[in-house]
Amino acid sequence: MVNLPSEQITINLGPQHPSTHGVFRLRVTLDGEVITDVEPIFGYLHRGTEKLAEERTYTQIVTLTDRLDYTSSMINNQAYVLAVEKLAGVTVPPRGQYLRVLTAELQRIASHLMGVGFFLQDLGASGTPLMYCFRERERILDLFEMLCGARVTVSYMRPGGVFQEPPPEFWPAVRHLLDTTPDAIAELERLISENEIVLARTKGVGVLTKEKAIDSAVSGPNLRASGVAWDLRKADPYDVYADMDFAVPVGSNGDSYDRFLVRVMEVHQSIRIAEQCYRDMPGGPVRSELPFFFRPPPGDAYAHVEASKGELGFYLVSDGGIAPYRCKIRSPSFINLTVLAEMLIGWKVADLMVIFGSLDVNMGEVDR
Amino acid sequence: MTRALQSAEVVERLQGVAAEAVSVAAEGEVRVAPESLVTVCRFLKEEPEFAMDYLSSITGVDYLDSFEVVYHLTSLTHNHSLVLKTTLHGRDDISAPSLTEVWEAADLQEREVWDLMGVRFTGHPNLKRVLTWEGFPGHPLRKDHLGG
Amino acid sequence: MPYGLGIAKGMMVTLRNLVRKPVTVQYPEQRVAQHHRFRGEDFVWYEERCTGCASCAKYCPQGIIKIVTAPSGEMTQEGEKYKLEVFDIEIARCMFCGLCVEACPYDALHMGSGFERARPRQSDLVITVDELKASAKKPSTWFRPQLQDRGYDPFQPGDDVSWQDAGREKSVAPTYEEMLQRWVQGR
Amino acid sequence: MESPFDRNGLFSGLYGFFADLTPESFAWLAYLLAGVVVVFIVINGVMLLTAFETYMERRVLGRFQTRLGPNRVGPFGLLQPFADVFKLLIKEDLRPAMADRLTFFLAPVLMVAAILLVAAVVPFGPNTFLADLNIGVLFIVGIPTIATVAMFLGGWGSGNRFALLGAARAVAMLISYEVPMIVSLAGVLLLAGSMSLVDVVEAQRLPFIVLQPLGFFVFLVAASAEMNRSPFDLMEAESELTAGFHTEFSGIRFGLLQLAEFGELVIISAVLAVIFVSGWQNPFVSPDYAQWLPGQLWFLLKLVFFLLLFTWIRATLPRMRVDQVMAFAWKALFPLAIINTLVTAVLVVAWPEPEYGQLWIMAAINWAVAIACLVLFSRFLERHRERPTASVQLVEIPAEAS
Repeated sequence: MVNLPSEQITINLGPQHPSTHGVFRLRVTLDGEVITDVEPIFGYLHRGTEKLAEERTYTQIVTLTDRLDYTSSMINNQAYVLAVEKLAGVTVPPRGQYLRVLTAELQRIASHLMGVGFFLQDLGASGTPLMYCFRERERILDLFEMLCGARVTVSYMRPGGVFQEPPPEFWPAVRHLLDTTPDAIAELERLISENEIVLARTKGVGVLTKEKAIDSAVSGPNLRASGVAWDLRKADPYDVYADMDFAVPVGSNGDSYDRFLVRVMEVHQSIRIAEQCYRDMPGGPVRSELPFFFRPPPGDAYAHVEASKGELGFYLVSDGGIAPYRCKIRSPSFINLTVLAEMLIGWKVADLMVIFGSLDVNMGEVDR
Repeated sequence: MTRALQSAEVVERLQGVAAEAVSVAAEGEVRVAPESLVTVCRFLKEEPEFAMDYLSSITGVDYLDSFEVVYHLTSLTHNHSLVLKTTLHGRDDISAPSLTEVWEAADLQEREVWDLMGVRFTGHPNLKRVLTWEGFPGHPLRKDHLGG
Repeated sequence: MPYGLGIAKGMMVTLRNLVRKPVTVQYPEQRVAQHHRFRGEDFVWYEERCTGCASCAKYCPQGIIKIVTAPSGEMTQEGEKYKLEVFDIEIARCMFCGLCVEACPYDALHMGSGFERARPRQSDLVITVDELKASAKKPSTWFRPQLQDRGYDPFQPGDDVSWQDAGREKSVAPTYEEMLQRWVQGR
Repeated sequence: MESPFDRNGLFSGLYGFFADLTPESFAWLAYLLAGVVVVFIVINGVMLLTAFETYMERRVLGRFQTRLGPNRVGPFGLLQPFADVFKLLIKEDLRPAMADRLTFFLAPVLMVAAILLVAAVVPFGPNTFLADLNIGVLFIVGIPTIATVAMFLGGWGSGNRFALLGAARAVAMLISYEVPMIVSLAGVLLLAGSMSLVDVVEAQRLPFIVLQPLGFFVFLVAASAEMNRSPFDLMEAESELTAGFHTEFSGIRFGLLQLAEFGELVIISAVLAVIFVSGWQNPFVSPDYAQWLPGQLWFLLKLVFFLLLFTWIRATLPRMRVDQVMAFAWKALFPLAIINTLVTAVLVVAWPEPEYGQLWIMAAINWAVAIACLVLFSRFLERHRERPTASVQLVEIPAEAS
């Protein structure tokens, strides 16, 4: 066999690339089709949210959190207001807590649908699963519009509860959604989850071992797909999750397929939680009165929630003023990317997008 | 519920590792001197009683006369948590030891703290800017950035 | 499981969707039904209700509301009403969070329900006080439960809300008789 | 004077028409004119069909995805392809600085030319074709390979690494798929006893899809790889390589590449209709009986059926990876094609001149072999014994008391 001279080529995937989920750049070195080196480059969407938060009052920051992971703004709201409540020692009326859990779970469904849809789009399905996912997500966003007048940047929660009682027509709409979504998800599963091409593309691809996942602080569905039964809704229940009856899907292989399937199964569990919220929704106020410009005592507080992408934490330091002294966002997408380079090396270019897509990161949250 | 460890008990257990360097900062928080940070963290990770296998987050806070780096540790095994705080005095060219050899999770987070807060982590294999670009003037999350 | 069955299942799913009704909405001709809480950009402002306290400007996270007031000499009995010389909302930077509406203590400012105010130049994206005075009074019911409770819908034609009806004091505030009885005759 | 193309009614008719107009000694002129007119009809017919196909594909794909698809230009959006072409024509023709001028300019032209060449031998109906080559089948599998060369030229000449990767994939894959594609046709040739496409159609007393299920399957898959359709659209995988070999093409060059791509789809569908579902004949009854519809219409119906089938496949399936595509060609399709050829050869030797009833016995044997192969290959390819979804389990964690 003749030894032909060959050299590795470097390509820039992104910042403008059809499947980098935002503006993300990967400098990939290829040996033919095989990836030999990856350097992720972030920051194209950096808006300085943490710095902006230092200049805003505690209530105003709620609007900033919408824009972190714009596919799950409700959960971002929830994480932030939990941190403020912990800092200021505010209690939330039960109806407010239930409404938060209900909306957060609806948002989780929407976010997972989007994650799954784009993952399948990265696999090369020409838009069909994505379209089906968006069709369902759209109905959830309609509910959010009904609830708070906005579909994506909701700003629904406030320190001390949620901003307002939902309109009366919200309840039948939730009922209808909870009745019809399981069928739609089942249809999506029939379409894709046993498709031989999907299996061949994802089974065993991009394996993230349990030890590596824990060591790199990977969180959320990615951690659970690696076989770690760790869900903050169970491990450190906030709001009323302790009263909710739901199971946690846990994978065994830690490959792209498990990550995909964990998300799909979490959607079913989210519907289950939302169903319980709908059933047990208590009466009473939705918000405990808190002045707009309130001054928490000096100190710090860290609150974390199980966001759709993983553990979303807010670390707030107060100096007794009306704005936080420091507001740190522990963004799950950013920390999940720690493992990306190692997961990619040795795979093919085609697998790159599958693995990256299966991690389901959101650049708005990575770059903050 | 994730149980916050009693800081007094933790400090007592840490006496054998780094006696002088640790003190109680607040409830569930332990203050560690930067020199013995790696030793303490390695102990907390490897001691089965603590098994702090999960480094949740690293935060840098600018207190004008000093910087504080806050580590949120969690144990997935025991479901308990602990906050480590370390104070770095001075403003220019401050550094803390890197924890990348203890937890891989420290990699990107330390880069972020370096980028935005200007805390150098000695021993980090690839301490480059993350969110801003190389050559960005200053560290934007410092309180005195751009004179603000 | 025989090879190819998964694909066949998927093919049946797409085939079933072929005969389903499309979800596309042909936008300029057809419209999605908006909810009356929709946070839109054509802000509704009642000059009669506004005291010029500038709470909205303070509450705005982006700081895009600019208010300049001057003594008007009117209603000096009640402590003199301020005249608003400038009330600019720079909606190019507005993120429609609605905190200004939440802040307004007199229910003078309301979110609108439109979303089609695209302009070629950023400088045109400012709602001035004149425009606010002239605009159609069709507020969104966002943070205005009093509007929602009376079944008002901003998308119904000809259902403008007058300034007397926009406030929440109508249902909650005590009437003159009640106040008289409680504070004067009761003592 | 007798026409040199006896069976070609369209051509001989035109030839006769021009021969009457021209003097006896200018027979070559009549021949040329008749040729030009038929070529004109065929090329424009194929182009129009392609334009219609792009429209139909977008509409049908839209409906598969519960969308509407283009419906703005003209009635039901029917003028959309023309609007697209017009837009592409008036766009700036960009050439990247790193591009190789000759190959970059040559690629789209060569690709369209290759596709149109194939149209020359496709019988669109009884007496409706440009040429009846006696090596027609070889021609239709051989000529599209030129398009592969064009793809490589375009990808290489763009001076773009995405394009280069796409081009490399194209060459690797298309050459692999040539082999099963040709072998899968061997069974058909054995049954028809001729390589002329007209003979192949006339030999189909029973459509060959009934007689050759395995051959049809292999050809369908190999053909969709050949024209880089989903799930084999690796060379222009938009989620990986942005657009593969045509990343850098814009304006009408891009238009030509798209024309070639969809033109190839139309041609391959036509070839499928001709070879496997008896071309212009009524597929439901033996050709000895009434045909119900004109042959051209039958042909068109079958063509549209295959176009819809390809759209359906595209709407459902995700893309395969490059090594899986290769493995599929060599490990699955190639053996299947060989088995099909062997079985057919045995059957043809057993019944050299089959009766109509014997054809059905042959069909039954072929179907049995096809199903046996499917089951066998399922066993062979099955890597996961349990259900694939079993890798993720629901775990009930007791919520720890707060």
